[in-house]
Amino acid sequence: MASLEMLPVVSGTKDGRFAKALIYVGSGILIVAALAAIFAPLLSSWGPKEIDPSGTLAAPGGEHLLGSDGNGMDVWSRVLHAARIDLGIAVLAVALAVVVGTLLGLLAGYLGGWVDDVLMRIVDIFQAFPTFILALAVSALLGGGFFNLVITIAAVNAPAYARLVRAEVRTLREMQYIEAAKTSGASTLGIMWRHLLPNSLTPVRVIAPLNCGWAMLTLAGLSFLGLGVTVPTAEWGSMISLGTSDVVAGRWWTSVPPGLALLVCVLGFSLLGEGLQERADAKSRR
Amino acid sequence: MRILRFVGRRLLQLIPVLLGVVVLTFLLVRVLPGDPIRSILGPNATEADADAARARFGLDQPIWKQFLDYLGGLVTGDFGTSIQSGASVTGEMALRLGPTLELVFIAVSIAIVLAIWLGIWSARRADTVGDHSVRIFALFGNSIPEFWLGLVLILVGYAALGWFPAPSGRVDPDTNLTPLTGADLIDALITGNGPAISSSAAHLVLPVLTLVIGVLAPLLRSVRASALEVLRSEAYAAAAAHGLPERTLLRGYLRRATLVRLPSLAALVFGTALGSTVLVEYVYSWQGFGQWALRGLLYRDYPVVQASVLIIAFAYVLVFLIADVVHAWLDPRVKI
Amino acid sequence: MAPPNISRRGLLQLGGSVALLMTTGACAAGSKDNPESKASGGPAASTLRIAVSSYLSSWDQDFVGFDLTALMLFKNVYPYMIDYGVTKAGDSEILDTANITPTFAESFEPDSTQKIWTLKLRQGVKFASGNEMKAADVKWSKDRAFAAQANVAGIYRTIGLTKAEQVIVKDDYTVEFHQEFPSALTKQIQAISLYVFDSVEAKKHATDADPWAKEWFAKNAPTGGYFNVSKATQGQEIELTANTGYPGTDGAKTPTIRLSVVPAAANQRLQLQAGDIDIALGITGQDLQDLKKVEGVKVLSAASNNQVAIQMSVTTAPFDDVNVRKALAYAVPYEQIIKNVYGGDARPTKSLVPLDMPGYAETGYPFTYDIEKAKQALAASGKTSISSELVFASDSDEQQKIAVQVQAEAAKAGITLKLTPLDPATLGERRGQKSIPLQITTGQLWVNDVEYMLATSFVKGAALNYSNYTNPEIEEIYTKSHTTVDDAARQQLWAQVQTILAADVPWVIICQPNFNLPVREKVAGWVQPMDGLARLRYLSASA
Amino acid sequence: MLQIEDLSVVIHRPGRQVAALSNVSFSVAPGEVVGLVGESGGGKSMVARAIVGMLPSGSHATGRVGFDGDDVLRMDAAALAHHRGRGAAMCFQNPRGALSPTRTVGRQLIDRLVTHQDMDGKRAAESAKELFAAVGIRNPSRRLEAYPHELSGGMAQRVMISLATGCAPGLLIADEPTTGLDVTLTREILRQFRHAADTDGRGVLLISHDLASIAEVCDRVVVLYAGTVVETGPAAQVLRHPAHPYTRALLRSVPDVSGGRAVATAGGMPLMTAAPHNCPFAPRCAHATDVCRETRPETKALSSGWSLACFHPQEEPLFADTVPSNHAESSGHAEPGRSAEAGRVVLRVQDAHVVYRSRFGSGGHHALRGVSLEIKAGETLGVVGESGCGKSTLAKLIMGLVEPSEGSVEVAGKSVRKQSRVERTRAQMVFQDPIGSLSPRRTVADSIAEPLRAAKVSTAERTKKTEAALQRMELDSSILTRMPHELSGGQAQRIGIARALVGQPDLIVFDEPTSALDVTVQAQILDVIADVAADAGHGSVFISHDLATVRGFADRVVVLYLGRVVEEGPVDEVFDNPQHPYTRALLGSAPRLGETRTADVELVKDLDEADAATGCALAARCPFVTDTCRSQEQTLQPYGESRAACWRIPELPALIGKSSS
Repeated sequence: MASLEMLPVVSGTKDGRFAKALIYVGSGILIVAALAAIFAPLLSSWGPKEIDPSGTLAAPGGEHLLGSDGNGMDVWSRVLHAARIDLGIAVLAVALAVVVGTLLGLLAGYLGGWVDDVLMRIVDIFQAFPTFILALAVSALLGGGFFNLVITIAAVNAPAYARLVRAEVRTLREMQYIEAAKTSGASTLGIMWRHLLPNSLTPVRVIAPLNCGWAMLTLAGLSFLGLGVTVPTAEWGSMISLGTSDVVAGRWWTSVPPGLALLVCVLGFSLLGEGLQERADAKSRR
Repeated sequence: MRILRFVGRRLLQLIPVLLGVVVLTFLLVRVLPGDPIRSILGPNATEADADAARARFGLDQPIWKQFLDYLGGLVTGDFGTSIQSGASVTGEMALRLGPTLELVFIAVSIAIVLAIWLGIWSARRADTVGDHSVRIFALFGNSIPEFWLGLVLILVGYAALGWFPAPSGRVDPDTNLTPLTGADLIDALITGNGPAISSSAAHLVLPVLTLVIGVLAPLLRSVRASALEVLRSEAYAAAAAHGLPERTLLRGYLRRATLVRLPSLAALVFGTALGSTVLVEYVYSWQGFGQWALRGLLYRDYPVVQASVLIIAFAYVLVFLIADVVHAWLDPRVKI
Repeated sequence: MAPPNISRRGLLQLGGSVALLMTTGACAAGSKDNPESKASGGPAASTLRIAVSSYLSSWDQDFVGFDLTALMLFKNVYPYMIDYGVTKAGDSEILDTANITPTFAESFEPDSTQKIWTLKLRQGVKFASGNEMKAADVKWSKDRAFAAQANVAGIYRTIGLTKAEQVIVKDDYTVEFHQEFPSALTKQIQAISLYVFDSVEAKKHATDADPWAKEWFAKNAPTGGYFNVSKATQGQEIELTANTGYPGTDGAKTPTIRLSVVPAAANQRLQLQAGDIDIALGITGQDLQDLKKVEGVKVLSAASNNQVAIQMSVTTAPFDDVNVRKALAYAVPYEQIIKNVYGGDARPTKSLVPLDMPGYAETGYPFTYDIEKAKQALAASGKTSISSELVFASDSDEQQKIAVQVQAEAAKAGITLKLTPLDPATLGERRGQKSIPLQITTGQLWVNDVEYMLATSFVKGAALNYSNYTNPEIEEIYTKSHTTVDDAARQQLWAQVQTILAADVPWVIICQPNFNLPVREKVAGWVQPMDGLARLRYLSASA
Repeated sequence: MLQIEDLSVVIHRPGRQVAALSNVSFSVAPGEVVGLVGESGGGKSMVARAIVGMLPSGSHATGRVGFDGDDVLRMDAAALAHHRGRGAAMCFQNPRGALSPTRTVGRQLIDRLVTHQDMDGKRAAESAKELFAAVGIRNPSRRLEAYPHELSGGMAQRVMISLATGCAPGLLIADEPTTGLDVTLTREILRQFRHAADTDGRGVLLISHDLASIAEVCDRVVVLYAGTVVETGPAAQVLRHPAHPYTRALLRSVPDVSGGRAVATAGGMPLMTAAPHNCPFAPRCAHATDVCRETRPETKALSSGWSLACFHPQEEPLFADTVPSNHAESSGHAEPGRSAEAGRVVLRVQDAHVVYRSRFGSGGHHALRGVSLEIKAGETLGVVGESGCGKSTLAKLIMGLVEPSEGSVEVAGKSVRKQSRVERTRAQMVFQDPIGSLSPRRTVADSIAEPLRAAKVSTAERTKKTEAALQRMELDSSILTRMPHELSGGQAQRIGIARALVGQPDLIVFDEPTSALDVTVQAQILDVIADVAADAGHGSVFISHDLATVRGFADRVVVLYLGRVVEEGPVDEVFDNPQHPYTRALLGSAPRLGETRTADVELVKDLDEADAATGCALAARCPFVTDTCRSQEQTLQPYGESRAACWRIPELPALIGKSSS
């Protein structure tokens, strides 16, 4: 009731119906994409790297649902299989970044002192680079390939999470319940694990989906520059990049389907993130 | 005065960070696989030739010596000599920085203005169809890879409609623009070269649009959320409850309070745009910093990579500093 | 180094490697001969616009890295004393590497010992500064090369030029080059090395710290060639204007040429279609096929000796086993590559000797795509499956596509290939380590002769011998060829070579793609450069 | 002027519906101060919003909000724009939050002057200065340039009042204007409203949860419960002889500084989904009968201007004995067997100083300056003082959450600094924010058992002890699996107390345990705390800014001012016979039920304007200050049973007499 009295003059959100819609649509898209990735072999008659001996650049319809690309590979099958790589790398990389970043942020934020100073100066240095530039450098260092890209993208993002969690922890550690835990004799590790960790993840939950979308775009950008996944592995970014000249010639099917797939998946993450954000905002107002 | 002291202090704080960046990039380029010398020599070169070339660039020295030399050079503003071109990196960089910064600054400025306008518009109509569509459209823009978007815009704006000049170069060479800063539009404005102004502006449209579409969403999201927060704040409610007219409310109570948190995000977005230029420049034949740095990276041109990364980092932290100053100026609660 | 005796082999290797690499990825093509259409039309005809993929890294040829755009420009803006002549090949005009003629020189001839070469300069050649080109300029340029250890200093070692003192000014228009030993390749070497700086201008920009004005030359275009650089916007555009200070009759036919940098091939194509550029130097593969159908655009096409191959390292497992090499040779889908990668615009070849090279014989490469035979060959090596790595240049779409096709088919024969695209720096480094099991190479030999081919690619220590291939018989034939002048005898040697190579299989030879250059229909006078560096002075545009 | 008739507001939300107001009627006349009283959730703010026409989205209002003849609910945008500010202007509850943070307060005031009084910029600036001066802001021209965050709470409230009066409204609405302000300031602020009514002839609607504090300045009082008006009447009448059981419960829930103990009323306010069809207070009412539970009572007039909605109006006096209670009666604390002397010493603080160092530079905030305390088991020590006096720092110091920069702290005979983790649990704390002191993502069971976990108690034992503690708090064990956000404030605070108790500590520190709670809930919690504090096994420290709650059950009391103990002594002695001028001022400002007692010492200036460089801490604000005070540090000296730090105490009675005459 007290909350209602605090409510503003402007037309409020209709109890987050739009947020809910965003979350549903966003996760719906991602679930469909994940299913497509999992069942890709069942949904396509061609292998993702299988070359059609009868020729390249076949138009959609007929033998190939979405035509074939410049290598004579089936676009539909590749678009589906690419979901494994793109979603896999994005989600794993962000997960890794969250784990590492959270850990560092937790340590820096709660312990403070020199640990904080050292960790945060390192984070400062990493954050002095725009993320894509850093991703370029790290991928040039590690090379392409699934796990290297996971590490690349995770390494680029972890500092941001470290900073985010640290800031959160620094606020939280002044909270009464942390003082309560201290006076209840909880150990430092116990406080970090039992009290700070679960509560400091709140902003991470919102950022992570948005970050997944960003990771997919970064991956595509790296592939476009030839620093991403090695051919002929099906990956949306490299498919788009290979198909650019086809678009100019009117052969839309080699790059538009992977482009749309990428767009839709990134959009899925964005919608989910935006929805979660709105819900979090609404919650914090309450 | 207070601002100056603040800036001074922040600049001092930057020194360790930049030193870290210097060390990091110096080490990074040296652990990259690939030999910078081989690529300039051609395969017929002997080991002796390679050694001679190495000596020419000081790469035969022990690492710590190379680092000290590099550091010594930095102090005097000398970024070394490009292995690929043999020219001074400082000079090359000066030529490349202008076009890229022009692109990024214009794009980010437009994105910020647009985000402020749309964000406040959207927040004032929170949860209406208009608000929802603005947000969804921004998210769409945010979800398209820049290079693909760039290509589509070229296809539409240049190939199909012919509204924009060919995506090569940044200004029509027949306008005889005198280069001053490297940022063509600025140069054209300074020299009062009418045709060059319109030509460079026309060349800017598509790449700027590409970047704007790419970075609008996060800015918009932030402005809208802030505006909503202000609109829902007790402070705004109080002003409204005291019957202040719409215009006073918008100007005095909504706008500035909304923008308080924007600068640091804008700085972040500046970084994103700076990163995106590597791709956008390629698509639009925009020979700027990104292309230069990328080529340096691919050919392991150590001095070029070191300098470009350092300068990007420097520009980035500088933008963050500016953002902090603007933030302090916008938000009286910030102590500086 | 440079003991005088290695000369012939060393020289051939040197020249060949430069040529082979220079044509890598560059575009060159024959053209229709249309001498009538000289630059005489309106302003539209007087300007040609060319798209290139990258800007040159430096204007100083003495210290430039390996940069195709730069090397091509230098051929047009530096005054080169001698250059290749032009000859007909089919209906195309091509550069004649066998015929080296004076251009900015009056003459370049040896004395009877073949050790002293006299260069007589053409009189009245003006640099853009207005200074006349004189012997002092040649001397300064060569002094600079030796003193500052320019790239040419290394090249000169092979013809016995190592010190500045060996270049002697006789009078204002005469310079002598005193070689330590005679060499058959002096002309070839000097053709790529005898370029001259405006020394009067240069000295103005020399400083104590930089006595050879390296800083200045890196940033400022040279003058005095067929073209002068009238404007250069760094990274973006270069405007060339015909040098009015060139007194010869074979001056540039087009008064103005603009080169703009357009890295994205799709962009070049769009601009060519729209008529915003006249010549696109960065278009490959499928785009070429597509452009053939576009109105207003023609694709100049000519057969070429450009070879696409996979070099197998015979010293690296598993390709140290000849049966494994054979297995791969059977597993490569030759026809499919020609169709899928080149759109049919390439010639299949049956020998490691290029198709149009004298001595070509179909016995040189008895392999066709046949998975069964590939399996048998693999079985003969005692293995049922192998795995290895296929390296190619990351910036080449063409090589990437070939790699994909090879990988897919080789897998069917039990050969698992990991594709490794490498950037130039890493590729260079790994080649230096000689540890690449399989790599795709593309390139063209500079001199159309098997001896030359052996020198560059198949003898021990040859620069382009990425296969690390050695065979005593080949070495023997190669040595014999130096002294064999009789044509028939040489043919016989080449037949032997091909038999040996057919048995040893150091390369998988994929095909010989044709040269293709997409241009607007008005472009005329294209001379196909055998070194990959276009001589723009022949180009003209009909209105 | 304001005539609310039969106002009902229902707020529709998908999935739920709230009847915020049901058939509310009352009026405010020009020059009249009307108090609108009730606990949170009662609908007070909704009334204020309805008056300025700013109901939340999704709300549906019926009835009439008459203002000078027009109905606010039916005004069009233009009329509303005129009505807001010019007609009715509101002072918001949290003035610092209600001032726009990015605009100087002067600009904000000028905006209002320009809008509503048609002034040009220059005149408005002049006028703004005058208004600031009028609400007691010293140095107004400098303050005009200030941003809200640069103002203290009291200053912000003054600015808020000037903003509201700057609109020159017919009706001034003040929503909880004194919440969060110290007692000495509360009176001053309330006086401003009385002043606005008396001199400018404005109507004033004063909204508060605390009847006692506002009653003094109000002409009439309206009591809200669950969105309904339960009682309306002249302030004195409602305050002294309330007839509605809720009003009575409200009044009795507040402990009295003169010793009256709070009487708790069980239960909490219900959340109405529709207009009630019965008496909403019936479930909590001791006098409720079936009729109350079935029929909604009509509002009946008892006498002129006094009406209430109850079937069973109560007439007997509020307290059995209205005279300020004497010792024997009020003290549940002086029971036999709780002899403080018998216990062992559980806390000893000796000359403790705490300095909060600023992160950069050498300066720092000296939060405590030489505090010494001693508590024995079974004893309860009250600590009182205004905000900023160092109360909370003292609590943290005792708990080992901050380190003393000088001096020592011993709990159960062991220096806090050298405690092991388990020993640390010998002292427990009950926090100010009941919900905020529970880990948001841990269950109630987890939270309560936390100290046992540290003591390595077995799981089974933990469960047993947890349930025992829960039982003592009269909570059902089903609550154990809940998360903190599912708890009410009262429940959460009981959990907090259970957590403090569960490990049977030697010392419990209560840090403002009831300040975040509603009045009736506060009374319930105070009951619990009194019970807990009475345990002989441990000593208690009870910290509060509210003197009345301390008096309830402390044995001894210390008065803190700017980090120093200025007075110390047995609770009744200190309260009934204060020595130090500060204690006198504090007690004098405390609201008292049923009587108006003027303070015999009034402090000058607000607390934040005082700085204590040398000499007596109070020197800057003390009306009896001399040069000696300014230069000499004062130490505690015995005066009767108490000790106080003021050398002029012997002269004070004479001085006070002089100043009041």
